[in-house]
Formats: sequence, C-alpha cells, structure tokens
Amino acid sequence: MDMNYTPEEQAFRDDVRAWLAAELPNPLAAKVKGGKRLHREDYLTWHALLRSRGWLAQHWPVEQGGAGWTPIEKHLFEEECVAAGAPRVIPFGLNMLGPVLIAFGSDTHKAHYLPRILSDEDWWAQGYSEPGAGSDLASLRTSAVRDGDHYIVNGQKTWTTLGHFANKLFCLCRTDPNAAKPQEGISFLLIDMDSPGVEVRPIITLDGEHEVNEVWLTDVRVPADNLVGEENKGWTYAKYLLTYERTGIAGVGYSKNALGHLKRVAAAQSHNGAPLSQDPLFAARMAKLEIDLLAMEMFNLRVVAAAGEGKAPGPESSLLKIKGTQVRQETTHLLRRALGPYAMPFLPEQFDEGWNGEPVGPDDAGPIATQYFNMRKVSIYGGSNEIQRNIVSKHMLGL
Amino acid sequence: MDMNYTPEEQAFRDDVRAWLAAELPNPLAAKVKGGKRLHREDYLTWHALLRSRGWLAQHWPVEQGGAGWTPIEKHLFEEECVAAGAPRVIPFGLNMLGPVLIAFGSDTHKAHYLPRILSDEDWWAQGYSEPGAGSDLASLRTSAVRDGDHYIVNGQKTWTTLGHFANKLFCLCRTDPNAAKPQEGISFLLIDMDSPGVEVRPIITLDGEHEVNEVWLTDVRVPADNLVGEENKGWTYAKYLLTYERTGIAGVGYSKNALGHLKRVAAAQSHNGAPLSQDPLFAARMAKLEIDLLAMEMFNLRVVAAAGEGKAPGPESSLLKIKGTQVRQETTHLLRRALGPYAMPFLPEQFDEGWNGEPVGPDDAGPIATQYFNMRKVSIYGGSNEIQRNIVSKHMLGL
Amino acid sequence: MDFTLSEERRMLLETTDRYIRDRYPIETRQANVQREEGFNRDTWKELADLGLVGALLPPEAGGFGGAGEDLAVVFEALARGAVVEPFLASGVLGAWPLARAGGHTSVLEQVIAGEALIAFAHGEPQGRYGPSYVAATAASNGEGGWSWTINGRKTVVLNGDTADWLIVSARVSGHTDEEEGLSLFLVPAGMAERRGYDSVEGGRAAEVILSDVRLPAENLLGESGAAYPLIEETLARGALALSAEALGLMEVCKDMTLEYLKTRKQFGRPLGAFQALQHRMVDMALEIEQARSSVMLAAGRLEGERIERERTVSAAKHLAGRVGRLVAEEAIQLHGGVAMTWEYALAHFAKRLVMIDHLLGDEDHHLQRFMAFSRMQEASS
Amino acid sequence: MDFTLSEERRMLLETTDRYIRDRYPIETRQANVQREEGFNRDTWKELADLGLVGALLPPEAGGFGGAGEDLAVVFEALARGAVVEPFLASGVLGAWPLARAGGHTSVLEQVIAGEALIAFAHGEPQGRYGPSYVAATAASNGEGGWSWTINGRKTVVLNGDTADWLIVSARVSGHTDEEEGLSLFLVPAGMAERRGYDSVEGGRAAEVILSDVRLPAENLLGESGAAYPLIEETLARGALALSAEALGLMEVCKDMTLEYLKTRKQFGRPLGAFQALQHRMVDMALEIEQARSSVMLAAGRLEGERIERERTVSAAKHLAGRVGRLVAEEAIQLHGGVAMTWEYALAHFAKRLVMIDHLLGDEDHHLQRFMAFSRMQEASS
Repeated sequence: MDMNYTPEEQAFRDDVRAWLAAELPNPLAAKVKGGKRLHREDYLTWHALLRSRGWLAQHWPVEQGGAGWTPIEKHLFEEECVAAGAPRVIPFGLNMLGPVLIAFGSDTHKAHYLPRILSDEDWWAQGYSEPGAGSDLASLRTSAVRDGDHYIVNGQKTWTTLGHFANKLFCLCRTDPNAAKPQEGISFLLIDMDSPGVEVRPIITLDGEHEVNEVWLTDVRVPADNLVGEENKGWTYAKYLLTYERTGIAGVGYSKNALGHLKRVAAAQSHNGAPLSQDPLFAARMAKLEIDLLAMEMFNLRVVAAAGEGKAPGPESSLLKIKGTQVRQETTHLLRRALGPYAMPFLPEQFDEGWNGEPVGPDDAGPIATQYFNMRKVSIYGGSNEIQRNIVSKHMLGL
Repeated sequence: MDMNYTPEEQAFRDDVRAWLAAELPNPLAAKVKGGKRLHREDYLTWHALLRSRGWLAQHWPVEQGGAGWTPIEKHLFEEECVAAGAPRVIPFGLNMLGPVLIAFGSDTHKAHYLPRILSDEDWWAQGYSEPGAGSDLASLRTSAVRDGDHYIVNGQKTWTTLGHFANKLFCLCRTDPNAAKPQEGISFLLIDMDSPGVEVRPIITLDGEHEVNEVWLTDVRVPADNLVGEENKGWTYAKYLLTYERTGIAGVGYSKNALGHLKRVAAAQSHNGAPLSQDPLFAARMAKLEIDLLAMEMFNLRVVAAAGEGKAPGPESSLLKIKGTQVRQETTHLLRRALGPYAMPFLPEQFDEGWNGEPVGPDDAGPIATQYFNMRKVSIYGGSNEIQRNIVSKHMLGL
Repeated sequence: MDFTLSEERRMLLETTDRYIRDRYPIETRQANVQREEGFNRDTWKELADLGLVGALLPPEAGGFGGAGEDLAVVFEALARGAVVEPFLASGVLGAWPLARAGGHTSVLEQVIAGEALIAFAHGEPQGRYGPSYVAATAASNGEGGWSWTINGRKTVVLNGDTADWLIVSARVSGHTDEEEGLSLFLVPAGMAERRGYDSVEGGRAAEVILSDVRLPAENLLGESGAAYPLIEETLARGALALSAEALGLMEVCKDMTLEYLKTRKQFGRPLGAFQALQHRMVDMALEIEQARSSVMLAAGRLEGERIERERTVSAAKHLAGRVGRLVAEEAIQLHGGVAMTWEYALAHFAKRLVMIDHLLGDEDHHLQRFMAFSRMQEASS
Repeated sequence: MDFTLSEERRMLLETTDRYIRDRYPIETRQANVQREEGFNRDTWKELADLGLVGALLPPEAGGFGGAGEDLAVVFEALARGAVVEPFLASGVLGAWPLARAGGHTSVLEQVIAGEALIAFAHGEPQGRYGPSYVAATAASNGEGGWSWTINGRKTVVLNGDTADWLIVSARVSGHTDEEEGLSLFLVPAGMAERRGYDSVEGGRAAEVILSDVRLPAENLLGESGAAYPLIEETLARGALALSAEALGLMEVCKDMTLEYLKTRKQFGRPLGAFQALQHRMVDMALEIEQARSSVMLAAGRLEGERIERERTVSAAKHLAGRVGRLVAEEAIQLHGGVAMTWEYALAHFAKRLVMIDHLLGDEDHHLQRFMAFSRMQEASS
C-alpha cells in the first residue's frame, strides 16, 4: 500500500496547476469563487481553453480526441480545477452523450456528433426525467411512434439543466408500450431542439434561480436515423450513462474548497467576543465535517484506484454519492450557520457580474443561504439517495 | 391551559412523598440507588408496604382493591417512587394479568386470582414471546390441544422476566391452527408452573445477569377452566394488555433520576484539570438530553392528561415509547462515557448486597457499563421501536 | 394540570385559521412578499382588525392577551399561511418594550390597530446573537433642548425599512458586551438612515444608521442604563413567538409531505407504502411533538421568574432550530424534485422554517444559553 | 497511489484469518476469557509463533514489521475472533517504548516469542485520557546504589495483573499535566503492588501501586525528563491498533446482522426484505467504509511527522468511537432479543466494540485532539 501519488501523478498535478495559473482568466475565477452567476459565454470560454490544451473530453479515449486520462488523473485534474476556481465542464455532451455514442453509437453518429461536441458547435441537454417519474425512469411516458422514416415524439421532460442554452436534446422515449417489462421498450433518441413542437419553459428553483427547465415535446418529428443503438434498448444505454454520471459524484474537490471557505468565514465571524471558529460547538461541527471529508477522500481514492485497475465502479459509487452529498450539504449548512443574522439579506443583483454595491454583512455572505437551499438538490438528482440505498442494499449487501 | 398541578394533585404528591420518606426502608432504597441486585424478598417487602397502604394495585378500580388513581396520580406516584429509590412493582400480575382478568375474566377467575395477586400469594410470569417470533406475536407456535376438560400444551416461551421466581404463567397458545388469519386461533391460558412438563431455563444476558428465562412446555396438562375469556380470542386480550404495558413506558421519572445521577458523575470526573461537566462537548450532550427530557415530560403529561379525559392512549403511546427509550439509552450511554477508563472494571460481586470491598474508580462506577448494555433491551422488548414506528405510520399518519 | 385551550384562545385560533384558509392562500402570500414593502398594508390592517396584534399585548397596554400562550397560539396559526406581515417585528419585538415601559399610548394604539409599525433596532454588526452586545451610544448632553444624542449602527432590523418608529438600544455606560448601562429609546424612523433589502425567505429587513439622532427626554423608555432586563424579556417573547411559528411551519411541512407520499406513486406503489420513508415520517412526527411540548412549556413559563423563563425559552428555540432543520430538509428530500421549485408552496414554508434559526439566536446559541441558565438554577437551588 | 497489500502483509492476514477460523472460534475465546489470567498462555504462544507479535515491531527491535499498515492488518484480523490475548498491552503499548529506547533486547525477544508480557502503566486516577497527566514521581537520589525511586498509582493498566514487566511513566519535574519532565522506566512487575480485575467486555486490567520502587540506571528508557514524545508515539500506535480492531469488529457485527436479516423471518418475509432495515444497513455499511478509510489514512501516516500523525490517528479513533457505537447499537437492535444474550456471539463483539471507546481516548477526546492538531497544522502552513 502506498498512499502517496507516484512521481508521474505528481508531475501531472504540477502540470495542471501551472497551466491553470497561466491560462484561467482571473475575472472568471473570481466569478466562480464569489458565487456569481455564470453565463453561456463563461462556459464556452472555459471549454475553449481546455480544447486548446486537449483536455476538454476528459472521459474519452485519445483516438476520439479525448484526454485519455487514468481515473487518478481525472481526480487530480478535478481537484486542481476546483481549487483554482475554474467553472465546471458542461457534462451533457462531453461526459454523458459522448461516452454513450463511443460505446453504442453508429460510425455515422460518432463521425457526425463527436467533433461537434468537442468543438462546442452543439450544446446538448439531457431528456431523462419526467414529471411524475422521479427516480423511477422505467415509468417514463414520453412516446415515440414510428411514422415512415421518422419518429413522432410526444411528452414532457423536466429538470433539464441549462436546456435554455441547448440546441440538442438526447432523450429517452417509449417506443414499445406493450413491452413485457416497463424498462424494456424504451429508446434513446437525438432531437434537434429547433424542431417544430419543442418548447423550453423555465423552472425557477427555490433559491430564485433559473438553471433547470421543462421541455415540452408536441408531435416532434425526429428522423429515424437519430436513434442511438437499437430500438427498445435505450434503458441499457441510459444505465451506462448513469454509472458514468456517478463517477466523481463524491465531489471531494468541491467540498475541500468549500471547507476552506467555511473556515475563513467562521474565523471572520465574531461570537461572544472571539472568532466563531473558536466556539467549541461550532468548531466541533467543523472538525467532524473535516474528519468525514478526510475519510471520504480516502474512500474516493480507493474507488478511483480500483477503477484504474479496470474494475467498473459498482455500488461503491452509490455509497460515495450518499456520503458526498451529505458532506456537501453539511458544508453549506455550516456556512449558512456561520453567518448568523447575515444569512438573511438577499440581494440577487449582487450575483451579477459587475455589481459593485455595498454588501450587507461579510463580503461573501451574499450567495451562501441560497446556495444552502440550492444544494438540497444533490441528494435528489442523479438517482436520489434513497434509490442509491436501494442499489447498495440489493447489489452490495444482498438484501 | 394550566401547566401546574391542581392543589389536590399537589397534596397527593406530598402525601406520597411523606409516606415514602417514612416507610421505604433505607437499606432497600440504597440498594436500588446503588444499582445492586434485587432479590425476590426485596420486591415482596416493597409490595407488602404498598399493600398496607392500599397502593399496590395501581391500575385496578377501587372496588377490586385497586388504588383507583387518575393517570396524573399514577404519574406523580411513579415519579416520587423513582426519586425515593423505591423498587419497581413487579408488573406481571398487578399491571398485566389483573387488568385483563378485570376486563375479560369470569367471575370465578376474578374471585380466585385477583386476591392472590394482591396478596402476593401468586407470582405471575408472562408467556408471550417465543423463539422465532420476536415482535410478531401472530406467528406464535406454542400449541394447546383440547383433551377432555384439559388442554395439552406444547411449546417454548422466551424472555420470561423473573420467571424463576414465578409459580404461575399466563400464556398465549395456538388453539386453532387452521384459523383464517394467524392472529385468530390464539387462546389465553393460565398455567400452574408446578405442573409436570414445565421447565424454566435461565437466559444469561449480555451484561452477565440472570433476569430472563426460557420456559419449556412439554405435554403440560392445563384445566380447561384456566382459559381466560373465549377460546381463540386471546389475541384481543393480548393487545389490550400490550396497550396497558405501554402506559408509563416513557419512563420520565426513571430518566429524571438517571439524569441527576449523570450530572453528579460528570461533576466528579476530572477532565483536562476541570470537572467533565464543564467540558463544552460533554456539557452540550447532557444539555441536549435534558432538553429532550423536558420536552418528553410535557409530551407525556399531555398524553396522561388526555387519558384522564377518557381518551384511550393511542399511537401517541408508541411515540412516547420510542422517545422514552431513546432518552433512557442516551442517559446510560452518557453515564458510561462520563466514567472514561473507569467504565471498564467489572466486579460483579459488588452488585451483591453487603459487598464492602474497595471499588475501582468512583464509588458508583461499578454497574454503569453493564447497565448501558442491559438498557439496549428497552428498544427491543414490549414491541420493538421498529414495530412502534409501523404502528404510528399506519394509525397516526395513515401511511 | 389542564392542556386544553381557553374559550378565548380557541376562538382566536379559529379566527386566524379561517382567515388564512379563506383569504391568505400561498398565492396571496407570494404576492404580498413581492410588494415593495415586503408585505401588504391592507392585509395587515385586516389581521389587526381581527384582534391578532391586540392578542399579543396585555390589557394594560391596550391589548387583550399578551400571555405566552397567546403568542404561541397566534404565531403557530399564522405560520400555516407563512404570513409575512410584521407580527414579530411590530407586534412583539417593537410593541413589548413600549408596553412595558408605559406611556406612548397613542403609538401603541396605532400599532394594535395596524396603522403604525414599530421595529426593534437592537442587533449590531459583530454582535451576532449576543443579547447585550450594543456598541451604539446615547449621550445625555442636553444640547439645544434635546436630552439625548444617539449614534450607532443596527443590522438586520426586521421591517426596519418601513417602520414608523424604531425601538433603539444604546449604551450609556459600560463595555460593548455588558448587561449594565443599556437604555432603550423610541425613535421616529425618519430620523435614522435606513437601507432596506429583501430577506432570503420573504420579508424585509434593513441596516439602520443613527448619526447624532437627538431625542427629548420622554423618548427614553424606562430608567436609563437599566434596560437589559426589558431587552432580555423582549428577546424571550420573540424567541417564543418564533418557536411557535416554527412549530406551525413544521406541521405544514409534515402535512404536505404526508399528502404527497399518499398520492405520488413510484414503482407502482404510493411512496408512502415504502417502509424506509414511513419510518422517517414517524421520526419527524415524533420530533415535532417534542417541539410542540417545548413551546407549550416555554409559553407557560414566559411570565414566571427569569431563570426558568430563559431556560425553557432557550429549550424551545433550540428545538425549533434542531427539529426545524430536520423537518425542512426531510420534507424537501421526501418530495424529491418538486420541492426544489419556487412554484411549489412547500419550498417557501421550508425556507422560512430554516431561516428562523437565524433570528434571535440559533440552535447552538440557545443550547449554550440553556446550559448557562441551568447552571444558575442549580447554583441557586 | 496503490491500495493493495504487499505480499508479506497478505500472507500475515491469511495466516491470522486461518488461525482464527480453525483454532479460535467464539467458544475458545469465551473459554480463554474465563481463565484466571483473562487469556490463554498457550494460545498466546501459538499466535506469537505465527509471527503476529513480531509483525508489530521493526527489524531493529527484533521484529519484521512495525509499520502502521502492519498494525492495521494484524488488529483488524485479530478482531474477527475478538482475540483477548494481550497484543495491545504487550505487543504495542508495552513493547514499543522498549523497542524505541533501545537496549533490553532479551526482554523484547521474550515478548516477541510470547514468553514474557509487558504492560504499559501510564494512566492515573484523575487523569482520564490526558496523555501527559502523570502524578507519579521518579527521584534520582541514588540511595543504596539504586539510581531511581518511583512512587505513584497507575489505573486500568491493561493486563497489568499478569505482566512480567511494566513500562511506568513517572515525573522527574514539572506540573502534573505538563509534557516536560516525564520519564519512562522498565519495572519488574513483582516490585509493584497489583490488584487485577476483569474488564466488562473480557480481558483483564489492574490497579498498580508503586511504593518506593528502586531501580538501577539502566531501567530508565531514553533520556530522563524527555519521554513525552515517545509516550505520545506509543499512544498513537495504540490508538491506531484499537481503531483497526474496531474496524474488524464492525465488519463482524455487520456480517452477522446481514446473515440474521437474510435468514430470520417475520410477518412471513425475511427481515432483510423490510426497506427501513435495508436502509439502516446501508448507512451502517457506508460509515464502516469511512472508518476503514480513516484507519488506512492513519496507518499510512503513522511514521510521518508528528502533527499529521496525531491528526489522522485522532480522526481514526474518533470514527472508531462514533461509528463503533452506531454499528454496535444497530447490530443489537436489528437482531432483536437474541443479541441481548450472553450465549449469542454478537453480544461479545458488540461489547468489545463499544468499550474500545474507553481505551486511550474516546470520540470526544480525539475530536478535540484533532481540532488542536489541525490548528497547529494551519498555524505552521
């Protein structure tokens, strides 16, 4: 056992760190660190930088234009990016659809779509969730009926993150309503969002922000060539993608960064004449969180290292998802708590770039309470923590 | 709303307190407070005292020789007894079988058994649980087959508390194995433990103590007259008894007393040069417990007061059972924690009356760790906390 | 011992419940929040006309209630509508010091009638939840016929932007965190510089700056330098009101979640048929009963002696924080995505429930306060 | 980065596993506990012959291991049998100070061979878990040819009743709780007055009284007055060993509970089919993974620099306490009544798991220690 990174891994980390220091624009990093709203252009700027370095498609093999990284390298890269204040990579095309096409797409699909994902010519959105389906994908109702060399698609998708920026939608549709099992008879279609009958409606979340959308599909004509893989086998591809989505779900880098933020906020807040960070109860809450995070980092590395040996991430990734979301939620909870009365003032204009009014309370108080509420989502989406527990119970514990 | 006791209730409390001060023998109270083992004679001494005052049958109507108390009076009595260091009343005859006979027994049964319970001529044991049945009483397997004017009973009972002191056993047996539902076809029999075929075997619990037993029943001949109520209706009587058993299950008096003990132990333990009671983390644990107990006391009084208005204790008593056991277990947990290394020494001889060796560590350290382990039982017996949650979910929340 | 409500309080409860059911659906609440003042003056007047402000004050101050149980009943009932009108700011924190100090009866009358608003300008930057932390000063130099000159900065003053009057705490002597040396003043709000803003869960607050605010002698409330007991009493009433509000919000969150679990199906069964969720609902219901008990206890002790009042109020506010977070987070989680949307009412109840922990002391603050007063009680017994 | 075990450690693990499976069933464990010494000398000798004591010590001390990972592997494996033989007392707490101080090689050889026992007589009444709390004194008056005279009382000395040698900490200068001024001595056990007793979960301990115990100069270990770093290191090794043992016990508790849930039926279905219990098992499994990670981290840092060693060891021992309690209590609860019986093996694993929190610092002690060392680390970076 050796818990240290190899010299090669260490060199990789140094390389990433140096590149970020040189290339990541300061104003962009400042927006990310300050919790400002990011716009479409911010993401495209970041993608372009990564593209120029060959690091945009982190989960793709080199031959497809990917970075060809080991799991440990992906982990190191994520950690460095979070620490530097880089935006996230928009995952829908690069980390979700891309791997599915590489594994299951036709040569035509690969040749057509992969370069367009890499070049940001297409912005993909995910059409999985439906109102009334929740974590139960097998009960989905959006239908695709074959009509000559088209499918006619009708239905409604929800929780479509950044769907208002997207020009393409990959979408699960029911193609065989009479299939023996409900998860059979589902197909994986690629839909042009400019098609007649596609309508995107914003969902405002409880923090007052617009990030997710409903997508209404009414008699949308989709060329049959846009079917990925085989008809009625969409569930297989969807599961593959969900496994992918959980890689890195622990969010260790994010939480380490957030813990550092928490410590700074708690040190700056005064409590009974001393910094809040010295209050025995608050300090104990932070220390428990830090211990949980230390342990989770090791746990994550163990799973990452096992993946490097070719072991597919199994139910362990469900455990990491649960613990990762617990740690993220506890961090934003403590951040909120640390602010005391200053968690209350809500000045949404200060999340905009260029705002230079006077904040109420500490400089960075602004987005903290809303982030706490926003962060409730992480234990719900991507397969709720209850679904993850069901998976672990069945596949790891044999119950 | 008036949260104070009425003058009558206050006078009752004063009366009880004065009587306890005058009558409860000091050596007996010292044994109870010191966590010593109690023997059969100790319980009989206490029962005799209560009998002489007319307070032994606390749940019986006056006309049957009971105390005829209101729920509030029962509550006050329990609190005073615990504070004074009185032993508990052995409940099997007085609080369990007695009410069942009063409600469902024949006049002959009442005339014969009730006076013998009151006089301690009979020591009853409870024959409910079976190995393999747990909280699922309906699956019980002990059989009673009619043979002329007798039943022939075969089977095995377990968790029979103080069964080694008992001469009588009230027992659930299956009389109709073909009943439509498993909880039908069960009968409630009264068994003489001197009958041939009754064998009591001790169960040593994880704390090394002998309090519970297995009772093996092999071809035991029980007169048919010993059937309580109707054949195959035993489940109804058993449920009635279980509801009775849960009254007072919150154990408020017990926990108040234990919290006082905890505070004294924590004040006497040294930690970083100061009393442990001033350690911020330990003090916070104790304060949370105290707040939970304060709230539970009010909750208990609300349910007790409602019972006084004739409302039968419903699923609220299940909630009280859950919270009551959580508080009791947390108290013994903190007591154990407070002792630090001194929780480890185990000198079982010091639980015996008259032991006057030198203790290891604080005087009262001896039984604390074993009490912690023993107290694990309270969330298991009398319907486990999981069963209580099922009851609340169904009957209170409608799920 | 008697846990039933008096006839008067039962009527108060029914009146409030009916108003909220008929006239204050969530859409009205959200529309009121969107107004520039953060609430609706007409609604406020209607609620005052129903007697709901008067119920918070004793007869000697022109009200007809004012006991702990009155506060508990009114605030729990208002919570069922997530009412944003300034009951806490004006009816409790603002009116109580005035009611206790005596005088200024016309101001009180207007407050009870819903025609004037008072806000309690007490908390300060760096003060966090400390009840005696006051750096603002009051000098009695009597310049130009004025008796007092106030200087200082107050922070997150609830409804401070729209109040007509401010109750301002200021220090005439002593160190910043001392209990001795505090005075309370009634300040016409126009004399202060105010910067209003929205609160994250609805409602409004303000930063308030007092620069050489000059006041006549009669605007001092009570005896100079001896205001701490009244401040503490006011904060205790506020904390009780918030605990009762939290309780009402918990009940709404629980009821909405139960309803959702019963109707929403997944994997072919109602969500409520899943035992893991059932048991979590039971744990939630149990903790809510504990919170309810603590509110009843604190309500019954509010007018009693100080140590027991502070101890039980802190127990209630501690549980409001601890259980409130549990209930809010579980309600959102058990709802799944829908509770994440602005459009779904639960989100607003849950947000208010969480943010109550940031008003007048959080779970840890009140745990520590409970410990301090328990020690006092043990020392004195 | 590489999380696989080396070939040597895998063999060590397999050897231990096989021994426990074949030769140390729970009945043997219980029989060993019942012996007057609280363990079985023959078993101890067999385990030592397998190299399990030597694995805890470095080659320079006559062993063939001694790294953090060796301790972790051995103690986790031994826990699967709830082994009561004195590995912690003699193999870690006793042998390490001797190994580090150098000299006394024949004593160490006998310890590694399972022929002699050393116990670590360090904790004192009123000392609780304080690592530097030592009131016992060592005077260097050199009377009658002796160099040192030791006086003091040591408490809950593991296996102190049967040890042949004691490592005794005593103070040559400074206040009772100071790190400076401590010395360690090798004391022939017969020179101390000892009162042995059972420990609640099996095993033995003793109160040890040292009255004018006179020792020659060579029985001082290391430099006089400068023993604290070695004491701290010894306690860190002990805490790591206990954390690894706790981990092994957790795995046993989890496995037994899973087995029970799969076979035991209630209401016509296996208990394991009830979702509420499933989810609790998952939470238990998740926390055990966290505990495992913390043990691996601490094992990897044991030989590194002090602050990171203490921080990670305290993190591991904190989780051993926190998760250990969760697992023990849940395992008993999910088993229902049967786990309450002496006869059922689970009870003994769960008891040991709980009582580990009382050895070398509990969950709170190590949380506070983690906080202190984290502050040191932040201050120095």
